[in-house]
Amino acid sequence: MKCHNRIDLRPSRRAVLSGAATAGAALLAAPFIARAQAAEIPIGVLLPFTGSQGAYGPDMRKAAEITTKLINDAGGILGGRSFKLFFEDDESSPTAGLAATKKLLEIHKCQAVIGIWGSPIAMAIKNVLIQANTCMMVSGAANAITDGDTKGLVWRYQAKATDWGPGMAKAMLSRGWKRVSILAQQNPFVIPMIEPAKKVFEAAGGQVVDSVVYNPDQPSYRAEVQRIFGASNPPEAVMCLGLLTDFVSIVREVVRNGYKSKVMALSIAADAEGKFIQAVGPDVAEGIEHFQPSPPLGSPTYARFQKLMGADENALFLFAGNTHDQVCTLALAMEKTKSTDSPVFTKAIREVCNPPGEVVGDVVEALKKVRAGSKIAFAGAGSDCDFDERGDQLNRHFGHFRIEKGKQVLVQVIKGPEGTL
Amino acid sequence: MIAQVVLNGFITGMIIALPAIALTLTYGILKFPNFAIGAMLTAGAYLAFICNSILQLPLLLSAAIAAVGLAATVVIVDRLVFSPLRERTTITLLVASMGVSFVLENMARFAFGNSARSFEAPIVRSMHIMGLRINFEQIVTAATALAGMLAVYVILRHTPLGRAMRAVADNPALAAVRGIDRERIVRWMWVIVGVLTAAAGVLAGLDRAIDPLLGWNYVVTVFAAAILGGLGNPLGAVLGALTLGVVEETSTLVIPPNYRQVVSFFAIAILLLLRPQGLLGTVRVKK
Amino acid sequence: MTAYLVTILILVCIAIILGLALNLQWGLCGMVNFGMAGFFALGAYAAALVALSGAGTLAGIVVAALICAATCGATALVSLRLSDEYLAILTLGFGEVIRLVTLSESWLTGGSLGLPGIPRPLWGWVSEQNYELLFLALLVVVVLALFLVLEVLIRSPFGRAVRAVREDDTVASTLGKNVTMLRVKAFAVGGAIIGIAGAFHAYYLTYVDPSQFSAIITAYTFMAVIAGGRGSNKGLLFGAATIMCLIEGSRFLKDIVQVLDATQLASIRLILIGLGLILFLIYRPQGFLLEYRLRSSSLLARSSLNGATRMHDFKQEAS
Amino acid sequence: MLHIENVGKSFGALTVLRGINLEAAAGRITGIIGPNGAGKSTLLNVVGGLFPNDTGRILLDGTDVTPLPMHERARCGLVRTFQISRELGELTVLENLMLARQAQTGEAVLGALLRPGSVAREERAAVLEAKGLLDNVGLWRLADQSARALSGGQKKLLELSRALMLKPKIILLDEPAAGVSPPMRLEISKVIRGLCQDGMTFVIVEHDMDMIASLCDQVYVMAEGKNLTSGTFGEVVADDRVVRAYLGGVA
Repeated sequence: MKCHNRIDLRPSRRAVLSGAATAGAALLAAPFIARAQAAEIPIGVLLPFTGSQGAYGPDMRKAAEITTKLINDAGGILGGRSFKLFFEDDESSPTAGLAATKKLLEIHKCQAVIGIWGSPIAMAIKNVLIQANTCMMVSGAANAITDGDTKGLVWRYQAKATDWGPGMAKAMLSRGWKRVSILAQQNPFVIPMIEPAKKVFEAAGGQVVDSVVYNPDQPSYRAEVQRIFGASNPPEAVMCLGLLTDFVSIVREVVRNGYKSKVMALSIAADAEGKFIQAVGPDVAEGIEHFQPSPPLGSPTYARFQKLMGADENALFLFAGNTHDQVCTLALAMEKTKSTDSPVFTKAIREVCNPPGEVVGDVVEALKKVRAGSKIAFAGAGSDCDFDERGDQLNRHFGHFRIEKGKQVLVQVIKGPEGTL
Repeated sequence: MIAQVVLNGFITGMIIALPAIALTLTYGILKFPNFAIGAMLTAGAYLAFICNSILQLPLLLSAAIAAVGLAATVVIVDRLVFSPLRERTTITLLVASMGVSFVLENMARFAFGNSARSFEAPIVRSMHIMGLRINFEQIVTAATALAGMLAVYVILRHTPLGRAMRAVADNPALAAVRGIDRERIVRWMWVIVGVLTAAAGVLAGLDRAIDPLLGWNYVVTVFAAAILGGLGNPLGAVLGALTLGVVEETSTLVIPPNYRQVVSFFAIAILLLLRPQGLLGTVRVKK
Repeated sequence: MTAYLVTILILVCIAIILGLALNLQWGLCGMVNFGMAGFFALGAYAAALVALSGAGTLAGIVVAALICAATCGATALVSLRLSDEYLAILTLGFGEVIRLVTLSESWLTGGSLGLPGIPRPLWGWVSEQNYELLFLALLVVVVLALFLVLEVLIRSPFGRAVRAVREDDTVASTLGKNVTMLRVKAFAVGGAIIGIAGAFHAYYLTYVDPSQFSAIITAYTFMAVIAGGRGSNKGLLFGAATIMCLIEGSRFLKDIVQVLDATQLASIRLILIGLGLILFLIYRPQGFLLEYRLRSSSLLARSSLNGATRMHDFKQEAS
Repeated sequence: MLHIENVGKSFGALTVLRGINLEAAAGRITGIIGPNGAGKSTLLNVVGGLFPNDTGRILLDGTDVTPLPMHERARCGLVRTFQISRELGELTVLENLMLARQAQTGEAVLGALLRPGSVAREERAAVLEAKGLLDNVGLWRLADQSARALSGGQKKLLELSRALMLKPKIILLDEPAAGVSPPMRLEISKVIRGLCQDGMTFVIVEHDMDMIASLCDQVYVMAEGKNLTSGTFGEVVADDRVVRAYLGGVA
């Protein structure tokens, strides 16, 4: 005795299963059809395109692409080999970032993985890359990324999180703001800034009135804004440590309530490659100040980079410049060592970046000089590109800006901690 | 300070009340909790954003177009998704609404990316009345929400459509016997849901920034409000929303603000333990 | 290539374990769990903390399973008098609470920085290059063991009673079944399995942080269970594998389709997943495979050990 | 066997039962009749434990079962069927029956996992027992069908067999003839009578007077939530008050 509907199901079930299997197989087989040429050097670029950090990926992608084109058009490296970039979306999720990294390593045989914006993603894939002896260039700020034995493979193109806080505090003190409050998003690269910033304020005789940490993705931030800005004796200024979406909500709330405290934010929120002004309009943005590890403003490399990106001289690229530098230093170090092997070429990164040597910003020219055997100190579009022995950047510039009439006006440049080179 | 916080909570509650009414109407008539309510709210906000920022129409007109557009959208969604599943279990419909939520939210993401957007409406500074800061947008919010609630009340109580809706909600079999076309009622219900949700989307977009996660951030609270009021009861939904708004905001005076969202969860957990039918719900006897 | 496949398979295995849990809770017992991601996080953090304290990875798995079982059981108990849709919102809210706690209580969870350096089971047994293969093997053994345990449970009188509760809890009560206990037990066992999945996730990534446990995990798990066939564990294996193939496969899609940017591709991917979910519900509500049902012949065949003649009689009557 | 004392029940302002008394003798079939709205089904629900009673108590074989929840009353041997059949549709006919067996080792998670031998033994015993019951009502050939696929009458028989599988002391039948074809009614009556001859006790709520007349030793008449009268079927139909109650109910 058999159940009838069970028999009826069989052919269609098989069809569904085999259909799914074929689709899966086709998808898995696809890369081999479109396989890269042997002479090309595959480089993985892991960036956020979706999820909560999705807004930050596209500019970095563009920077990586134009820089690569620059190098390849000039004849590439190692006697005519060119870079081939493979982009992957980390979906703002460490798990997805890990799977993507494996794909970059195993399917595309990438010689280095660069980009890597979010700190949690960097943390999740760090071990994999170290184990695979592959160079990793990150834009994330969390100190822990360069902790531990990295075999010299992990390089940070960003200031450490603990360096941001004191810099920002100094910038605020220089504006004469001594009574301040802190409003921060619960976020791995923001949280480590708070304590060092407080110390700097206290050392300078200032006072941190109140500090509130809020969660990302809340329907409203009214209660937090009310508590910080609407305090009975409001602070002179508020250090707003958040990202774009929440900062937009916060500023609207502040402006609409007519709170008088000044706002000092991270450029990642208050500029965000122009998206902040686009979102709130110039009137609301007027007078907001922001601060962040900045590109070497006014340097020829940065000016050229702005042009390459199709932007005017006011454009502030906070992460795209770092991606540009990552591609450049990869090319220089590979050319220097004549090797695409990570453990070999990473040894030369400090050699081509740190002084002493002739300061060169144009990567094509720098490549020529390296080939000619001269000692150079590459200076990038994201920073001067000097590294300590842990792979952390030294001599970072921090830019302090004010938004005036919808434009970024540079207030001052603050130097980050100098290390022994 | 406390008065200000209570006022803020009240306004937040007003924004939540509109989708909560929509949710409770759907539940009353179709007997399933519509998880897509958040994504519908997002869709409403983006529709208004298209009219306002891209086509440069005034915000009020944009909101009206968004309301019509979203009403049409949800009627189509019902036709394609929920109507084939009409006779299936609550949970099937609930999971299907999760699918709808995915589709709507990501259509917005596809078209506009992840960045925050805002309406082209100047931010007006707040007024001070009796020591309270009241801003223009709060007045707009309160007025819109009250108008929406009043409209729903009038429709449900004083129109043939409303009577038919209540009949279908109370006893679908009896309503069918009396010659009420259930599908027509369901269509009108979705129209009301669309209009209310679009209005809430515009208000939420004015209150903060518009991004693909806009509505999702409200989902738990909207559900909490509707459940608190007793699912299926529009007046209860309003009360639930106002209660939650005020409780969430005032809770920040005693607990860390980042735990604010937990408050609504505990509110429903405790209420459901004491009164499983919600604040205004009636006991449903299983026969 | 192999290492990438190993990674995908490990992620598939973890997805399968989550699916098995949901299949027990929702497929078999009809209790919807929208807080999967929250319980998963709870398991991962519990295992991570235990393993980091030096108590060993096995202890981590056990503690994760126990904690998740206890919280799931308590949730089921709280929702005792509530209908399904209330349980849905209650579990969803619970997931939110877990997320907020992992974010805010940094003294315990590291806050948004997370917990790095989580030890791995059987570390050092093989070379580092082969470790992931060993991890996969271990995970496959765990999946098989859980699969067998659940198959035994589903086919047992317990499974029957749980299905009866799903169909009609009043009838189950009138037949002497303690509906409360059955629901609590089924939900708790499901919770224990989610805890195990969380532990392996934490061990595989060696790092946990709140951003890993977004609500999308819940959506994927429901998708896997629905595609596989609610109630069928074998179907689930296909379901979870298909979903992961689609999710990871779309990475390759983007290597071919160059027109759209990554954000748009990712949103298309999620749109497709949403559509797939809806289409499955409408056109193939039973999924790939059907849930287990007792066949009279299977039991009677076994009872033939007792006496061949009786067997013969039954067969005649049965035909 | 079953002793109902002064049982009252209200839903909010609506009082449905006002002090019902009833005595069902062992090995007999006791009928409950009355016009619509008399509270018959509510009485069964209260006795079965679906709703708690407000007043009075319920004794089974001298034991007070009033404080016990539904499933424990079932374990005491009190089982009921429903007016509209409530088969477990996704379970097979056989599974519906096997479910009702009490004290199964395999119903505990650990029992199912750790004592496969006992479970298998019990399952074999259960299937044989179920086969006996299903043979008795002619449903064995449908054992592997979904219960949902059965006809209305077959569902009633399934419910009855399922109740028997529990090895109850008493079975409360809620309108066993409702929605069932006339030949099937006779079949159901025959099965009930046969079971009674084997010593089973029944309480039947029914509108089909032929069935009540042919089966019941003792008939209780309820109206407006109260006992109206009781006696043999002949006695109660001769009672003017009963006739008036029915007419009133109809009007």
